[in-house]
Amino acid sequence: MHDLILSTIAGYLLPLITVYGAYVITHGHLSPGGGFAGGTIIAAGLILAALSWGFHHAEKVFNENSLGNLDTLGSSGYVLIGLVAVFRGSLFLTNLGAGFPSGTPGKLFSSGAVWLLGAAVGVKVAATVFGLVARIWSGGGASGEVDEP
Amino acid sequence: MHLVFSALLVVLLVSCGLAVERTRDLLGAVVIFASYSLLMAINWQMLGAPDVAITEAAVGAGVTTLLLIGAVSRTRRREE
Amino acid sequence: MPGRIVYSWLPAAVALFPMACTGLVYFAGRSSARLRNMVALFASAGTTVLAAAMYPAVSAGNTLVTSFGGFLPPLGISFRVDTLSFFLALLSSSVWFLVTIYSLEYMKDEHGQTRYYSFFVLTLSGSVGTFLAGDLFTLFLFFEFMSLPAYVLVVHEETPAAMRAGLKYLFMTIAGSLAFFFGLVATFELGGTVSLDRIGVITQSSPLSLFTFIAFVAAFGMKAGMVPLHVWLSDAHPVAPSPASALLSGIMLKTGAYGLLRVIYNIYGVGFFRAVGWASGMLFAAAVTIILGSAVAITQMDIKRRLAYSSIGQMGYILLGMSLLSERALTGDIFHIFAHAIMKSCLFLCAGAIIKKTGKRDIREFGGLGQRMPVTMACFTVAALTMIGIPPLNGFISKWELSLGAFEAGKPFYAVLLIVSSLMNAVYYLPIVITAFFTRAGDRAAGYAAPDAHARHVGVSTGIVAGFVAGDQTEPSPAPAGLSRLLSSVAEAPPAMLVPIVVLALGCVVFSLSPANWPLHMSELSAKLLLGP
Amino acid sequence: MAHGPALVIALPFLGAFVCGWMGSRRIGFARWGAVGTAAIHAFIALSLLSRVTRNGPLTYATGGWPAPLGIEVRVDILGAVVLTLLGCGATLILLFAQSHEPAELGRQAERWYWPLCLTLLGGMSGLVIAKDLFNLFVMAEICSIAACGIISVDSRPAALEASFKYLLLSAVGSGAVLLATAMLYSVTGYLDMDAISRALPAAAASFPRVTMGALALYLVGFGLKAALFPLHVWLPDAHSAAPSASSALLSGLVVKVYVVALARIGYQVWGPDLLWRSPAPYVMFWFSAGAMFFGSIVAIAQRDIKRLLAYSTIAQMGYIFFGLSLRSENAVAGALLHVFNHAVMKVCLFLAAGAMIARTGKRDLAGLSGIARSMPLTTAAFTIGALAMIGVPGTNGFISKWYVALGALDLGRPLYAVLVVASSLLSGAYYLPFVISAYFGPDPGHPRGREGPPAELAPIVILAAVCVLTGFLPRFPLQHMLEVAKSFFALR
Amino acid sequence: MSQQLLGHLNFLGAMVLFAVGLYTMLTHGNLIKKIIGMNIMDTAVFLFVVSLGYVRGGRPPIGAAGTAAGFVNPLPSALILTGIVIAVSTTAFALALAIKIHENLGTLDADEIVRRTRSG
Repeated sequence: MHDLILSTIAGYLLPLITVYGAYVITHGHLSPGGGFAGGTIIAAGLILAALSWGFHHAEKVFNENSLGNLDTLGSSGYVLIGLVAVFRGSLFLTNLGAGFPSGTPGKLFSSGAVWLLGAAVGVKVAATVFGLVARIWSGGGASGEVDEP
Repeated sequence: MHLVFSALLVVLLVSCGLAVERTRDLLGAVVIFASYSLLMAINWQMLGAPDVAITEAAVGAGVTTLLLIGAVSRTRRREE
Repeated sequence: MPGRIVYSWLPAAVALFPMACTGLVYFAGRSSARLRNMVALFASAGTTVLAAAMYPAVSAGNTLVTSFGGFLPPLGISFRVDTLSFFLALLSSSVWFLVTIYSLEYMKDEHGQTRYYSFFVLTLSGSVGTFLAGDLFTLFLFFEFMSLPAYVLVVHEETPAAMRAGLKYLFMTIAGSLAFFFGLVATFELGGTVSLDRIGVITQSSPLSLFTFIAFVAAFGMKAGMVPLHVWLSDAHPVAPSPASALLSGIMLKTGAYGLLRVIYNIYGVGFFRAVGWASGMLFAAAVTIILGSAVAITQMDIKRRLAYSSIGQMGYILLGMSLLSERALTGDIFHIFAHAIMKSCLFLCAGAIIKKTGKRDIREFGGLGQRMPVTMACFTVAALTMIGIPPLNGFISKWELSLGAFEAGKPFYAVLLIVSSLMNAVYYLPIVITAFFTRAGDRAAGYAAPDAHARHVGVSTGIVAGFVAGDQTEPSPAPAGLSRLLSSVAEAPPAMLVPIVVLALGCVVFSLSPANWPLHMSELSAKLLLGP
Repeated sequence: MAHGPALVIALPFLGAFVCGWMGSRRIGFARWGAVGTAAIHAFIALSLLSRVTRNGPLTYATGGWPAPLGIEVRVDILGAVVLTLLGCGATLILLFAQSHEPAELGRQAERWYWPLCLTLLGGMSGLVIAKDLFNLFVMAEICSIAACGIISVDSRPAALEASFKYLLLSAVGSGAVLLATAMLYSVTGYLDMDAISRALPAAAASFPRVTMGALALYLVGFGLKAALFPLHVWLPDAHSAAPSASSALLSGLVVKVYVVALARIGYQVWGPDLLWRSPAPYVMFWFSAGAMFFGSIVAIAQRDIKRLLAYSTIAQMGYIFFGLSLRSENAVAGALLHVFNHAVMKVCLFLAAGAMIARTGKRDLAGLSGIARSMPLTTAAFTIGALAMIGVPGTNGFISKWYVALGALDLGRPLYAVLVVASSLLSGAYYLPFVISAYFGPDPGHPRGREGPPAELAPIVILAAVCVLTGFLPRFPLQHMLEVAKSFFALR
Repeated sequence: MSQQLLGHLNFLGAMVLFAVGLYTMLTHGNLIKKIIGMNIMDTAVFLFVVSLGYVRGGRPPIGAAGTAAGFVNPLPSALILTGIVIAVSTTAFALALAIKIHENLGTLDADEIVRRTRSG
C-alpha cells in the first residue's frame, strides 16, 4: 500500500514523533508518561512510517537482528543500571543513595538514574513493540513477551 | 456539565462494547474497539489519571489496534 | 518375672541385616548365580543366627530396645523385643532359611532369579522388622517393606492369572496400608504416642477410638485374610511360586495377626476391651472366617487353592484366639501362630515339590503319589494330620488351648465351632492323603470321576470323615505289588527340596506333647506379657 | 549475599536477555547459559536459605526506599525454601532440557525456549518473595506469559490451542487479581502485605463486602492459575501438550508458586482469624476435596502418560489446597511440605516420562509397556516417584500425607483424614498399573539398553533419590514448614 | 456529591463492560473475538480501579513538582500502567498464537480447532 502522500507525510512525521517520544521518555519523572509510554510512541512513529513505506524498507534498518540487539540493550541496561548500585554498596536499584547525581529538582537531569532507567525501558519497549507489529504484519509467528520492569 | 459528559462517555463505552460483541465483521469490530479505547482514554483523563490515559491512547488505541488489524488481515475477516 | 530394659543393637541388626543383603544379592546376581544363591542363603541364615543371639537376654525376661529418633519428629524408628517378638522373629527367620534352601532347587530353572532372591530377602527384612518393631510407626514401615516387595514374589510367574492376582493383591495391600495409616495417625492423635512399650495408649472409648480400631482391623485383617477382606489371598497364594506361597501363607499372614495382637493388647489393653465389648464383633468375624474358609476349601480341586483357603480358615482360629481375651486362648493363639506357620509352610513346600515333579495341581490326579514320592507325601500327611488336630501333634495343642480358652471366657459355642471346623479340615485334607496313598497312578480317585463330581466328592469326603470319627478306615486300595516295583516307581524330589520339608514335618511332631515344649512355654510367657499385670 | 533477594530476581531476567540475544548467534551458549544461570540462582537461593534460617527473614528495599513507598521484597523461611526448590528444580530441569529439547524443538523454537525458561524462573522467584501485592501481580503475569510461551514454543497445533486457552483463562485470573488488589488498596490504602495485614481488621469491619469480594477474587484468580478444581480446565491440555521439560517446569514448579501466593494472602495478609470468619476456606475445602477425587478418577481413564501426569497434578493440587483449608498447624505444614514434595516427585515423573517418550516415540500407556527392560534406571525413578505420589512410607509423599491427616484429626474430623487416605488409594489406581506394565508387560520391541545420555539421566535419578532421602530424613523441608505454619497461626 | 455519583456511574459502567467482555470471551468461538473480549474485560478492570481512586478524591500524582504534600500515592496509577502493559503483551502473544493456529489448521473457530487437533 504505497501511497505518495502517505509516505511523504510519514517522512515528515517520523522525526517529530520520535522526538516527542524521546521527550516523554526523558521527562517521565516530571510529567505524565515515562519509558513505557514514550517507547510506545516511538514505536508508533516507526510503525506509521513502515506502514506507509512498506515493512520491507524498514527491514533494512530494523530487522530481527538489530531489534534483538536493541531489545537486549534496553532490558539488560535496566538490570545493569540497577546493579550499579549494588556494586557501589547500596541496595539494588538504589538511585541517589548510590551516587547518581541528583541534579536540580524539576529540571531534565534530575532524579539521578530515573531517566536513564526510563531510556532503557523506552529502547526496549520501542524495539519490542515495533518488532511485534512488524512480525504480525509481515509474517512470522511465535512472539516474545514484553517485560515492563 | 462534567457529570453529563462523563455519563455520556460511560454510555458510549458500553454501547461500543456491545457493538464489538455484535459485529461479525472482525475488521469492523477492531475499528470499534479502537474507538472504545480512545473513549476510555478520555474517560481516564477526566477521572484524573493522565498517566494512564496517555498510555491507553498509545497502547490501547494504537498498538493493540495495529496488532489486531495485522492479525485479522493475516487470517480471515469474518467470524463464521 | 520382672524384666529389665536392655539397650542393644541386636534387634536393629536383625531387621536391617537382610535389607543390607538385598543389594548384595542383586549385585552378586549380576556376576554369578552361585554367588547370589550363597548370599541369599547367608542372609537368611545370618538373620536366624542374629535372632537366636537375642535368646539369652530374652530368656532372662529382659526387653531389648534400640531406637533411632527423629525420623518424623516426634516419631522415630525403634525396636523393642520381648518374648513374643523374639519368638516370632526367630520363627520367621528360620522358616525363611528353610524355604531359601528349598528355593535353591525349586527355582533353579526359573527366569528372573536375581529379582526373586532380592525381593525374597527384602521381604524377610520386612517381616522380621514387623515382629521386632518397638512402636506402631516402625511396625507400619516394615509392614510396608514386607507387603509391597511381596507383590514381586506373587507375580513372579508373570502369567496373566498371576498379573491379575497381583493387581488385586497390590490394591488390597495399599488399601490396607492406608487404613493402617489412618489408624496410626488417629492413635497418635488420641494417645500422643504410638509406642508399644505400655498397655493402653488409647484409654478413652470414643467414636474416634472405635473408628481407629476398625481401621486397624481392616488393615491387619486384610493381611491376615479375615473374611470379607480375604479375596486377594485365595488368588495370590496359588499363583506365586511354591516357596513364596509357603512364606505368604506361613509367615506373612501372621504379621497381620501379630499386628492385631499388639493393637488389642498394647494399644488398647485387654481391660479396655473387656469394658467396651468390641471383641464380640471380632469373634463373629473370626467365626465366619473359620467356617467360610474351610467350607470353600472343600470345593477347591487345585491343591494350592485348597491350601490357600485352608489358611483363611486357620487364620480364623488365630483371630478367634485373640478376641476371646482369656489367657489360655491367648496361649493357644500364639502357639497356633507357630504351629500353623510350620505346617502350612510344610504343606506348600510339599505341594511345590509335587507340582515340580509331576506337573499335577489337581488333587483328583494325585493317585499313586504315595508310591512315587513317599517322603514328600509322608510329610504332607503329617502336616495335614497336624492341621486337622490329631492328638499327639501340635495342631491339637493349639486347638485344645483355644477350646479351653473359649470355656474360660464363657463362650462354649466357640469350642463347638472349633470341633466342627476340625472335622471340615479333615474333609478337605484326608482325601488328598487317601488319594495319594490308596489309589493307583492314572486312576481318577473314587468319586471324582463321576458325572456330578462335586456332589459325590463332598458325599464321599463326608463319609470318610464319618468313618474316621467312628474309628473306621475306608476300604484301602490294593497295596503295591512288590518292593521292586515300589522302588522303581519312586521319583522323589531332590534333597535340597526334601530336607526343608522333612525338617518342617519333624517340627510338627517334635514340638507336640513332649514334656519340654519350648514353643508352648514361649507362648505362655508371651500371653502373660500381653495380658499384663 | 546481602543482595541475594534482588539477585534471585534480576539474575534470571538478565540471563534471559543475554540468552535471547545469543540464541540467534550461538545456540550452545544459550543452552549452557540457561543451565548456568539456573545453577547460580540455586546457589544464591541456598545461601539465602542458610542465612534466613540463622538470622530470620531478610527484607530488601529495592532502591533503598522502605515499605509503604518503595518496593520491598522479603525472603522469609517459606520464600527461601521455595526459592531453593525453584533454583535446584530449574537447574535439574534445564540440565535435562539442554540435552533433550534441541531434538524435540528444533533450532528455530529452541532460540526462544531458553530465555522463556529463565524469564519464568525470574517471575517465579519474584512471586514467592514479593512483599507487596502489586509485585505479586506483576510477577504472576510474567510467569503466566512465559509459561504460555514454553508450552507453545514448538508450534504444534495441540500445544498452540492449549496455550491459547491457558493464556485467556489466566488473563481472566489476572483481571481478578488486579481487581482484588485495587479493592484492598481502596479500603486500606496500602499495597504492602504487612501494612495491609495491620489495617485489614479495621477495614473488614467497615467494608465487609469489599474485603470479602477481594478475598473471593484472589481465590478465583490464583485458583485459576494454580488449577484449583473447577478452574482447572486448561491444565490437562497445557501440561500434556507442552515439551517434556516444560511440562516438568509447569506441573512441578509453576503451579506451586501460585499456591504460595495464595497461602501468603490467606495467612499473612488476612490471618487465620479473619480468614475463618469468611467463607473462603470452606469453599476451598470443598473444591479441593472435589479436585482430589475428580483428578484421580479422570486420571484413571487416561491413555496418554503425560495426560495422566497432568490429571494427577490436579488431584495433588487439590491435596495441597485441602491441607491449606484446614485450620490446623499440622495440616498447613503438611500442605506446604507437599508443595515441596510434590514438586520433586512430579518433576521426576515428567522428566522420566519425557525420556521414555523420546526414546520410544510413544506416549500412550500401552505403547510404553515393558519399558523397564530397555530403560531400567529411568523406570526405577518413575516407580519411586509413583510410590511417593501414593505416599508409601519411606518416600517423601508419606510425610506430607501424615501431617495433613494429623491436621484433620486435630480438628476432630476423622472423615477428612479418610478423604486424604482415599485419594492416596486412587492415585495408586492409576500409577500402579502403568508401573506394573512397565516391568511385566509385553515388550513391543523397544530398542535395547537405551537409557538417555548422562545429562538427561542424572536429573531424573537425583530427583528420585531426593524423594527417598527426604522420605527417610524429612528434617530439611519439614522443620521449616512447621515453623512457617506456626508463624502463620501466630498471626492475629 | 457529583464526584461520588460520577464514581458510582463509572463503577456501574465498569461492571457492565466486564460482563460484556467476559461474555464475548466465553461465547464467541472466534479466537480474535475472544482476544478483543479479553481486552474489554481488562479495560473494565482498569476503569474500576481508576474510578476507585477517583471516589477517594485524590489529585493526579504528577504535576506539582517539589510540593511533596500535594502528592497522592502514585501506586494505583502504576498498577494500571503495568496492567495495560501486561494486557498488550498478552494480546500480542495471543494474536501470534491465533495466527499460528490459523496457519496450521486453517481455522479460527474454537470448536473446529479442538476437532482438528483431536483428529490428527
